[in-house]
Amino acid sequence: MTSNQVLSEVEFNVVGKRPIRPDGVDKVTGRAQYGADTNMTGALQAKVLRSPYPHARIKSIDVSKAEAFPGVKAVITAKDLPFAALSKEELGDGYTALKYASDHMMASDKVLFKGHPIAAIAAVNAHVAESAMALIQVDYEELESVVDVREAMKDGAPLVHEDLRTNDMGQISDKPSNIAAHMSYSTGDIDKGFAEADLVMEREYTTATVHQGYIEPHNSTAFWNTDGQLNIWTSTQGSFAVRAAVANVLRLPVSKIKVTPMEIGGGFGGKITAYLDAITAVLSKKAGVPVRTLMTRSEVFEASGPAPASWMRVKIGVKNNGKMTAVETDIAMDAGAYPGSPAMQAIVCAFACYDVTNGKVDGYDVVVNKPKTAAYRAPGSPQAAFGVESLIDEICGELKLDPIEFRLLNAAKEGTRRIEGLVAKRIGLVECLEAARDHDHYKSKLSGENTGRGVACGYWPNRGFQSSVVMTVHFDGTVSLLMGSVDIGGTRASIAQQTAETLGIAYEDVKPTIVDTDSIGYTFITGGSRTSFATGLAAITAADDVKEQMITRAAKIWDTSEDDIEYVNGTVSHKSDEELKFSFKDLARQLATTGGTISGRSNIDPTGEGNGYAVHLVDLKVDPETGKTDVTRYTAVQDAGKAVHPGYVEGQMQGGAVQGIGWALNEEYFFDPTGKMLNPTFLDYRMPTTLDLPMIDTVIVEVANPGHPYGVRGVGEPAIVPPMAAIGNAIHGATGHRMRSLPMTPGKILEAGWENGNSSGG
Amino acid sequence: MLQSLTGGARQIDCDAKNIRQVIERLDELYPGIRDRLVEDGELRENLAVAIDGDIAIMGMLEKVGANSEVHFVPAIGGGS
Amino acid sequence: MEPFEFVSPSSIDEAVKILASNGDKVRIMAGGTDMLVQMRAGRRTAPLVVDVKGIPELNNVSYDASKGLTLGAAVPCYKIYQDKSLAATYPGLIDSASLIGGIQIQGRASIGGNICNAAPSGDSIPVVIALGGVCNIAGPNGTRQLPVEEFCTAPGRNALENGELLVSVFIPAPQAKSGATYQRFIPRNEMDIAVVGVGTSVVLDASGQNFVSARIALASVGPTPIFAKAAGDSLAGKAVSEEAIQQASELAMSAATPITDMRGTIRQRTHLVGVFTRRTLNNAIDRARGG
Amino acid sequence: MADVTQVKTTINGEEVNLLCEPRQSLLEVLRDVLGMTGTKEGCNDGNCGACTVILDGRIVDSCLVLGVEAEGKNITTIEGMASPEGLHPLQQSFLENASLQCGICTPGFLLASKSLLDQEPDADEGRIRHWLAGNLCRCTGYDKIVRAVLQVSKAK
Repeated sequence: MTSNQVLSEVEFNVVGKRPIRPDGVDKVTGRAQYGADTNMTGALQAKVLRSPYPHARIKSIDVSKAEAFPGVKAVITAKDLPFAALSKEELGDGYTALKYASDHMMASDKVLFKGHPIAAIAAVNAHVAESAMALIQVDYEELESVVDVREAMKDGAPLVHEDLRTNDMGQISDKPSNIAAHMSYSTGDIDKGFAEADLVMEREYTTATVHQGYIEPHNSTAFWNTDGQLNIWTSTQGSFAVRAAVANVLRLPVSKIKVTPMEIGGGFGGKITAYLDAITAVLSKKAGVPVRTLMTRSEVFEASGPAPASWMRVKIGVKNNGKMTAVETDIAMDAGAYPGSPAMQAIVCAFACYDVTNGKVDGYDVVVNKPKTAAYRAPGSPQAAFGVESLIDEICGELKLDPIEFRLLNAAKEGTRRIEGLVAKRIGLVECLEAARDHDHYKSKLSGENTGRGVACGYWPNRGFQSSVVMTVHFDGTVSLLMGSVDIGGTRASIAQQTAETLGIAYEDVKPTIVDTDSIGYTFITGGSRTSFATGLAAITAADDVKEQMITRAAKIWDTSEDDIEYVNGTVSHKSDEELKFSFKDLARQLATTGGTISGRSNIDPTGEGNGYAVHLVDLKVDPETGKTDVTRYTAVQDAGKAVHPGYVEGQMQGGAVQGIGWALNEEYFFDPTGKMLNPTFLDYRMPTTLDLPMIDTVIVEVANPGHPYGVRGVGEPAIVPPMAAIGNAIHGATGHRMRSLPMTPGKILEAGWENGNSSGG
Repeated sequence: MLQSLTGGARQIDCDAKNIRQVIERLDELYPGIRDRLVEDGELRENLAVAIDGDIAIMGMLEKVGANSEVHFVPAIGGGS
Repeated sequence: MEPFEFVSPSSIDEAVKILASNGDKVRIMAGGTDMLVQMRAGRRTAPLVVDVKGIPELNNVSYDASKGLTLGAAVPCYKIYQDKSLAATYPGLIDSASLIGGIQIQGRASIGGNICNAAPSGDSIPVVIALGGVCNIAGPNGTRQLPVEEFCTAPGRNALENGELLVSVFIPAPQAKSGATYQRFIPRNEMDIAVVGVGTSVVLDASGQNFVSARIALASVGPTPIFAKAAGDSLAGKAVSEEAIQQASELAMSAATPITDMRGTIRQRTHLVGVFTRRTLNNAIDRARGG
Repeated sequence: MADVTQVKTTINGEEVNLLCEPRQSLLEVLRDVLGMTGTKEGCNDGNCGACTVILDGRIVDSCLVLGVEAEGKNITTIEGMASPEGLHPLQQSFLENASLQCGICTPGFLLASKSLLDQEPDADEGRIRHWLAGNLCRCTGYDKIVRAVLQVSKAK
């Protein structure tokens, strides 16, 4: 049926194996405690009143009736946040940043998107809070809204923020604009490059607003104690990110806030922003008891952080043999209500698969009256790849070139300087392309009518950032591993494996625990495809610390110098006396009577992350009468550097591919002309179901990352980059229509047929 | 990316021991560039500096070798 | 959700009394799969919810080969498609019952509830219309019958008067050489609302080469499910042919009065009515011929 | 406060007497009244299957069942799937096949899969995909979930 192939050169004892995850039993028996599962004595339930308008001025809010409603214990508005009491003079240059952060959590003067929080109510239960919400009277002055990213860029467009000015690489424009930032990189001479080309093609592409679609809604439980300590329990990708966001908005020192990360039911970048925590905390302070706030699914769609809609123009020049001579793109990304779209990531990723001599990329970060966008798996890169990889396919068709050979001819490799200026280290794009070319999928003949095959590749730089790990050796030889990285999909397993590998002990003897922000050093989010790499490195470093201390202890026991002792594969032995030897467990047993236990620690901020590349192949069939696409075969190839737990690496590749399939075919926010989302349910926001998919074949390519002892690269993100273009290219193969707008719905495919002169069929 | 200030020059040679000095040299050559790179004495939030291809974690204090290649690049976060 | 009282009557009389004395304040609940969603979203409110699943007649499935099928209004979908004899006799009904929601929804949702919910997109309604279904309604003044095509009056509104209750749907026994089919177009393969749905039934002559009669009904292309009578009638007496089917599909298209919304455009929906009228007719013909 | 009703039901083989408001769903009753938080809320409108429980032998979305409807019924939740002797074969298979990433959808998938194999022990891939279409998973792309169920199914 399908194959899972791992191309590995190095064998390890634990790394590369497929053990059962440490948190597995709790998660298959319903015992794992997610954010919504908190059950504090006396806890209240809260609901958030949200704006029905995408853009309006708040003239007045009257909460008196809600406060008087039986069962209501606290009601807050933006007036209860510290920002309300701080003046522009006091805040100085930080005024705007705090205003945006505070207003995003609860609007003070204007609502900027439908779903924007206005007030919150804590009551004895959620039904009572909901009933009381209807009693809050808000007087709005509706304002003209702007929804489309290109409309928002025009002179005269309604301004989302009256005072926002364009930041053009550090230079601030003199008049207000919805364009929050313009960024630009270039290399070589594009005019010369295009002049040298035998073929120059230029196209425009658009993508719709989409959502990460994690199944667990946002949640927060907070208890602000009378001693001033604030405790927060929440589902987040980064407990320290929540702490920082809450500290900022509530003007608290971080030491006053302890964030305990609960199990998290999916994130994909969407659970980095702290939407509920600060307001839940303020409700708790007012009510004097713990408060829990849960979002509904429609609140998740309307008021969390979807991924941006985008517009892009791509221009590529090539020689007749396919060699690229010049590339150019403009990408405008919709940031939602506040600046911060991944336009920068988009332009950096756009041509990162290719060795570009002459290139220019420009990005625009644009605010509109939609929820503030957030990261979504390789933020910015999928939109950019849809354009670039689609146009490359069109060029290959024009020049009758094999799409994989074209990419091999132009592929980035070690030493390639990217447009933003960095030079690639050892990367695995070529190996991925070769694996795809040599795969049975690509070699098999495509059969049947209305079928098509598509290829595309994708890039994500991956990142390092800070991670902290502490591990303690118990007297029975097991190791407790404490970390600050939350586990979204196998983090405990992957870090425990790297620990066990380094210590030379059994995987089962490592017990990982994810701890709160008081119990471990600063740890950046689980995101950016960094965790197996950076927290893995932290675990390796801490394990090395343990090893050194174990050697010291053995030296003490044997009354010899540490230089005489070596630690190999979990055995501590005297280099010159074969009699003197401890297994890890034996030495652990001796710790109790030779000075006590040993703890290893590490706090690191590593560089050396390895860039991630993916190549996807898809076969599909389009029903010409309905325009409906059925994906019939899918192969995802990706360089993992070294797959720590191949099962979860395959899972990342498959999950990313399927999110991409959804993005390609059916997922989109429908907005009315004013910016109200029309489909905030899983019924009409159509994520793929089991029945919409084949098995997803995976090929893990392992080109070791020189920046990690086991060669690990991030794997979470590259897999969502290629699917949209791969599917679009295959749809072209099946129908002859070039789809340049996501999603490529049945309706759009039918329309493309009608535009190309097919009769409506009657 | 800052060629409007450097008169189009993309590559500039200068003597410096750390990033702070690199920026000072640049600002001497191209007045105004410091404000575009630095805010409150630190690199701007959306900016990272790469030395010989590695993102530098010490920011302004990061040491620079005699033949180092220094790049001002976007700071990129991530998703999943 | 606002608080409500919940009653679970055990007889039709009891239910009718409760309904009659509470007027607008009451909502009838069978499987609850639409109603609870609507109440939670604030689209419907009611201080009193009447659960009719405890009434024997509403849970009854009885088939009489000479008369037909009486399907209690609260019978969940899975009971319909798990009944092997029903599956053989009414494959068109099974088409509908097995594609409403997913397996979880089919454990609760009923054909009767689907009809009473009166959504333009109700997946069970077109094929029940095509099969000549009749609603058996009980009320303060006794019982009455109403063809299913007359039951839905507007989006979310039905012909039930104050105090009335849908007890069952009667579907006549299939004639010899007859077949029925329901198909819909959705962008995914499950868990979607029909962009277009078409239910058709055909009766062929003994040779299986000619139409005796046909009925065609449409979902999601008007304010209510539409009985495209002219389209079905156009086939009566004609030889089974591509032309006849094409002509019927064009008549079905002209019976459709779709709107453009996020789920589809007027042109797309009209086009799909044609496509699915042809597809369902061909499938119904195959079934009639015993294929 | 709204009036409460007494409900007598059976959950995971144990008879339970509880009090709830008519407007509370079975999901709310399980989680908020009984503290059984293994049943998850993903959408609260019957479109994701995270709250799947088995009610009198059929899977249902517990968000679309009222707590008061549980009167006299027999309910199985994820808390009742493993026995003191060990995990259900499907639970074991999900672990071995890395079929969960975040795990929020897992209880619903396990109960849906159990109900399928209880009724159709030899369900094949097509049947599994059809049966599980009412359960959304956003992490895995379903491949490893379908494989885990296939491994336990007698279909080979």
